[in-house]
Amino acid sequence: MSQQLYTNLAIFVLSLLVGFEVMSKIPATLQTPMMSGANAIHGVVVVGAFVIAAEADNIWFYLLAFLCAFFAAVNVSGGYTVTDRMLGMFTKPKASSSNKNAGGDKQ
Amino acid sequence: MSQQLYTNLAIFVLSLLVGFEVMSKIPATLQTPMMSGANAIHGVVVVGAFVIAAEADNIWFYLLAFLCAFFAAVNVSGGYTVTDRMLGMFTKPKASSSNKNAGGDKQ
Amino acid sequence: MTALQTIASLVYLLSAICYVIGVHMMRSPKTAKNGNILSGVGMIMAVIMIIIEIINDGKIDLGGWTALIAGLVLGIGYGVIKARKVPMTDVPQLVSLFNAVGGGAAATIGIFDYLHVMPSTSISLIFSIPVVLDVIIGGTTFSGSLIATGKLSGHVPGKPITFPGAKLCNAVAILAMLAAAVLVIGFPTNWWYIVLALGASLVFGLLMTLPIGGADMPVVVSLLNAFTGLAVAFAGFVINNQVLIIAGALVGAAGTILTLQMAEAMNRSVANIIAGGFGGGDSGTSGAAADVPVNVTETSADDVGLQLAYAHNVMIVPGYGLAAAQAQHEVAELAKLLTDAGINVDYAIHPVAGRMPGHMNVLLADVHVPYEQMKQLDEANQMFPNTDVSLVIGANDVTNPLARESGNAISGMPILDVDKSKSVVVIKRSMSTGYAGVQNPLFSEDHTKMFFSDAKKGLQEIIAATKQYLD
Amino acid sequence: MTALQTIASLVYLLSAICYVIGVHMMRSPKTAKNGNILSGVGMIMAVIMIIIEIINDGKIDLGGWTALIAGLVLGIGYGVIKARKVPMTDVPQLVSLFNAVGGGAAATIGIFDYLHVMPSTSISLIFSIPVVLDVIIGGTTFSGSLIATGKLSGHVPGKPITFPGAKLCNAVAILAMLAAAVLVIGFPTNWWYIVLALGASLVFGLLMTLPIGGADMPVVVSLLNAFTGLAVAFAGFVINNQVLIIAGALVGAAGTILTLQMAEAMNRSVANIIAGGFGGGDSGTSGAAADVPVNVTETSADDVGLQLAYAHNVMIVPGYGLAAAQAQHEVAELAKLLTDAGINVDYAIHPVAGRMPGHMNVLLADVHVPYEQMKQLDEANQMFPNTDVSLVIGANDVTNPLARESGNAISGMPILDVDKSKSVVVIKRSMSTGYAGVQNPLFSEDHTKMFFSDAKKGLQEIIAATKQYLD
Ligand SMILES: NC(=O)c1ccc[n+]([C@@H]2O[C@H](COP(=O)([O-])OP(=O)(O)OC[C@H]3O[C@@H](n4cnc5c(N)ncnc54)[C@H](OP(=O)(O)O)[C@@H]3O)[C@@H](O)[C@H]2O)c1
Ligand SMILES: NC(=O)c1ccc[n+]([C@@H]2O[C@H](COP(=O)([O-])OP(=O)(O)OC[C@H]3O[C@@H](n4cnc5c(N)ncnc54)[C@H](OP(=O)(O)O)[C@@H]3O)[C@@H](O)[C@H]2O)c1
Repeated sequence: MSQQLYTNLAIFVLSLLVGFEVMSKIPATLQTPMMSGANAIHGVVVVGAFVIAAEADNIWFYLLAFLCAFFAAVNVSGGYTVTDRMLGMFTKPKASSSNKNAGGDKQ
Repeated sequence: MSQQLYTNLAIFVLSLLVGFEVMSKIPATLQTPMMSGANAIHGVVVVGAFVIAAEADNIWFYLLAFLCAFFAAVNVSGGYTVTDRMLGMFTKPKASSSNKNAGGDKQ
Repeated sequence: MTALQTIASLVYLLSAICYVIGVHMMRSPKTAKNGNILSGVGMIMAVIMIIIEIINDGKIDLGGWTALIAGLVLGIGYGVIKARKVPMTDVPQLVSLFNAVGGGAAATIGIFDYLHVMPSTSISLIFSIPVVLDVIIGGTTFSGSLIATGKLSGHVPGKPITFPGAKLCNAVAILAMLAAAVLVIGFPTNWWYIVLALGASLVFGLLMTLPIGGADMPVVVSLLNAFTGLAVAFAGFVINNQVLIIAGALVGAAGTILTLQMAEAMNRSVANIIAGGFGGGDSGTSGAAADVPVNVTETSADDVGLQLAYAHNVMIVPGYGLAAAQAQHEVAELAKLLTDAGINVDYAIHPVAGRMPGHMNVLLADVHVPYEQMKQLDEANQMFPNTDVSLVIGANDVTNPLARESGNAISGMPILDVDKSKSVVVIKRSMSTGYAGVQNPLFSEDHTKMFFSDAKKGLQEIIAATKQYLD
Repeated sequence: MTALQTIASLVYLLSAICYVIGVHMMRSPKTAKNGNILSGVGMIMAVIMIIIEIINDGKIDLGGWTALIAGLVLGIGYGVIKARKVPMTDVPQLVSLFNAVGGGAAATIGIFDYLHVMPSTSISLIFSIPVVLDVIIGGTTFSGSLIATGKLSGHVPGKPITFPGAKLCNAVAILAMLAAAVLVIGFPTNWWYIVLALGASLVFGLLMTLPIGGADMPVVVSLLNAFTGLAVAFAGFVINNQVLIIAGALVGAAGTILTLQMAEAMNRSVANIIAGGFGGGDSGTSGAAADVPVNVTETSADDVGLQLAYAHNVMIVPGYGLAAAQAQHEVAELAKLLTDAGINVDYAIHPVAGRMPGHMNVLLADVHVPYEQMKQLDEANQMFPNTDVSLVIGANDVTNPLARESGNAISGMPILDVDKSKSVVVIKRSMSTGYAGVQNPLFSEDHTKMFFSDAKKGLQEIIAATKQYLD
């Protein structure tokens, strides 16, 4: 085994452990935002899109690189945006915001 | 930076993260056994004692290796033994054990 | 490693730390938003670093730049617009869509590198194994997630789709996938095999997701989220990039645990769900027949209005039916009417009311229900004994006292003690059961009255009636 | 990497996984014992692997074997005997001793490798930085932990030891340590500097621990535990062994968090403790003067016996004084006496009663108090209103109703609601305060009677009296 493969394997295993541990006992109401937040993080695949785009050297590879970049960009940009929006709903609304909607105004 | 140093650094950082995460919300009654359990784990330094003993080549180094082996052996053997004993007290006592002590027998 | 490689490695490590701390912060409502921002900062760092790396490398050509930039611009545009416009309750299908593209991107990386690097270098397991794992996990996630998105958004029927021989097809797909994987690893120079692996995994993803009912989808989406993470991690092995490995493994593991917790919160097992589950489907589809004849007292909008107008403490108990009827505005309107008249109104929010965790919080926050009025399970249960009228709107399982007994599908699930309030009004369309398919004895209790109606329509009538009595 | 190196790396990784899962399992009482065993299995794997490695390497000579085996045999003998014989309540000092030797071993590795490898290889920061960190952290832990052991076991006075100019000495020690560190890194060929670094760190560890009161020691021990972990991790960098790095970092981080939680459980801050803290010292030393004059009702062994004999429900509330007086056997005897007479006896266990977390559980389990009788905080608090007699033995802070008010040293600490029981008897020697140095208004309440006595002696008298009334 090369030193490099060992590095990759070790960090893979340790990251799995971090992932298992960080997720213990999430309150049910935060499970959906948490899922969305994790979803945004795997948008890191966009880094891979850069890597393959740099290696592409014919039309088929350009196409694959385009596809990868498009997919990854949707994931990462949409993922963070929607998570941020959703988490906004879980914080206490400020007294300032105007209520266009029907009822339930601040008391 | 060598690949090796990077490996070491990456696993150091990730292990720190694992450590931080694994320890969230320990009930107070388990804090002492947990401390003791963690204490046993750093007895892994005994592996280092083997490594330096293998490299020792004069009387001073033998002495250092001896010292290191002794220290590390105390840590690792004592650490696991005492943790095990203590955790034994946190599990429901089996109905079998005889009560030499004064009172508080099973009802 | 060169100086730049060193810097890059450290930056990637730092960005990985940002993800971990970010996720950690998302565990509590107070720090959650900042946690997501921190994770985003990590992401930006990683992207800037890779840009510097490829520019410094100088290998990328015009075609590469064009493909890259075109893909990114279109992708970001599409992603951001989708994410901005989506109604909050449609988040699961959006997450599922992002899982699909994430898995697709990971699979694309595997295929690209396989086709690009493979012929030129000596064939090694160290390369072919991660490629195969990347491609089959990525492919499964891609098609599976698209089906899940479709089911959740209604483009694909939500009910479990099965057909004769479905099991056989499934087995064939799995075998084909495994066979293709072995072939790629065994004969890495024949690129047909990787195409076969991809094809088989796409079919498998499809077949895996189709038989699962729409209501179970949030759990499946969470599971596919974990899959995507793993696919990304293997893509990281393929291109030897540590940030992909760390972040991917993190999501893979975290997503798995999250999936288990979600399933547990709704008293299901993941294995059960994947195997097709018990009731399956939406409550509308599954819980059709009320198999136990029950004596219930019906009521009218007028009666309910009267009851509410003369109550001191009202507790609103929203459930899936409220979301299904899109009646959140009406609820808020009714609540405002009552609070303006000096009546105390609160909402009892069950963590798994609705069809995704936190569904009701999101729904009500969206129509600006004051935070203070939303009572979580424990708090609400303390308030029921002092509640004059509990208004149950399209909720069923989360109020079912049978959960306190053993031997049924919801045994042991914590519930809202609606039955302990002084009187109960239930708005739903019929006597059919909810998600779990269990009859609810609350409905036939003496102090419970049923108002059979669509939630939106029923609430509008109640609002009108209440206004009358408050004037 | 050679084949053996590959196998070794994988085995070390596997053993690291065992530690993590082991620690995870130790988070719940049910799986804790198996968790420790799993972690031990990981340790054994690592040791077997290193033995194979050094034998395969063939470099070790007879002197090396002798030193190694002699050290191991003596160390294991000493460690196991100590660990087997220690009374359970003396665990903190034992852990502290193990911290000392662990830190010592780590520092020895740093010094060894420095002296051994340094002259022959080119000098690099990558080597000298971890060596220095290893040596100064290991050295600090070594001397600091020995002092902590001494304080906890009474060989060193438990009260904060300060002297004029202590602050100055401390500053000098820190500066010397840092200077030595810089010198080692700057002039790595001069081996005097590493000796200086070691010496300065030993002095620093001493000065850091001496001014801390004995009662705060469990927190300090936990902190030094984390330090040892870090020292071991840096030793791993020095000898390039990943299992040391992973396990060390794990303990370093986990120990830090644990320390914070311990301090929080007893309403202290770690910074406060390290800085010398408020009351400091044992309750016996610190809480000498009762500054508020209070009217208390005294009682006698005879009266208490009568009260107990005619009670239905008795709750025993043990505290630090019980441990200090070693009166656990007497408590169990009294409880048996009462239960045999048909009286319900339970124990109310506060998580931080005593001087280490879980102290009372350990103490009572040691004398075979039935598990069912030990009620934890919440459960006990539900029982107090139905309790006829609460017998508070050497407990003070954990029963102090002032914790419910703000502005004092124990504000906000959850307490046992002893004051809610029908009558209270408190056994302690005087009116002096407990660990936190706060007067306890419970003692002057109408339904509270004080029995001033050493816990052991007092209980013996009460047992005698009770027997009389039960006959
Ligand atoms: N939150 C989550 O993450 C999640 C995810 C998946 C599953 N689940 C499960 O879903 C259930 C949630 O409980 P719940 O009480 O919220 O819902 P429920 O038990 O599924 O009941 C919903 C009720 O709403 C009624 N309804 C449907 N459409 C309506 C409409 N347009 N107007 C008025 N009523 C309507 C239905 O009765 P009619 O047909 O008679 O109107 C149904 O009985 C739990 O069993 C939970 O485990 C939750
Ligand atoms: N558990 C932990 O991990 C830990 C660690 C460090 C600190 N602490 C702190 O320690 C305190 C524990 O509360 P606690 O109620 O158990 O103890 P405490 O508040 O310290 O009070 C102990 C009482 O026992 C009495 N006592 C001492 N020796 C005695 C003897 N031989 N016979 C009879 N009575 C004796 C003392 O009063 P007299 O002198 O009048 O007899 C003293 O007031 C908390 O403040 C906690 O935060 C806990």
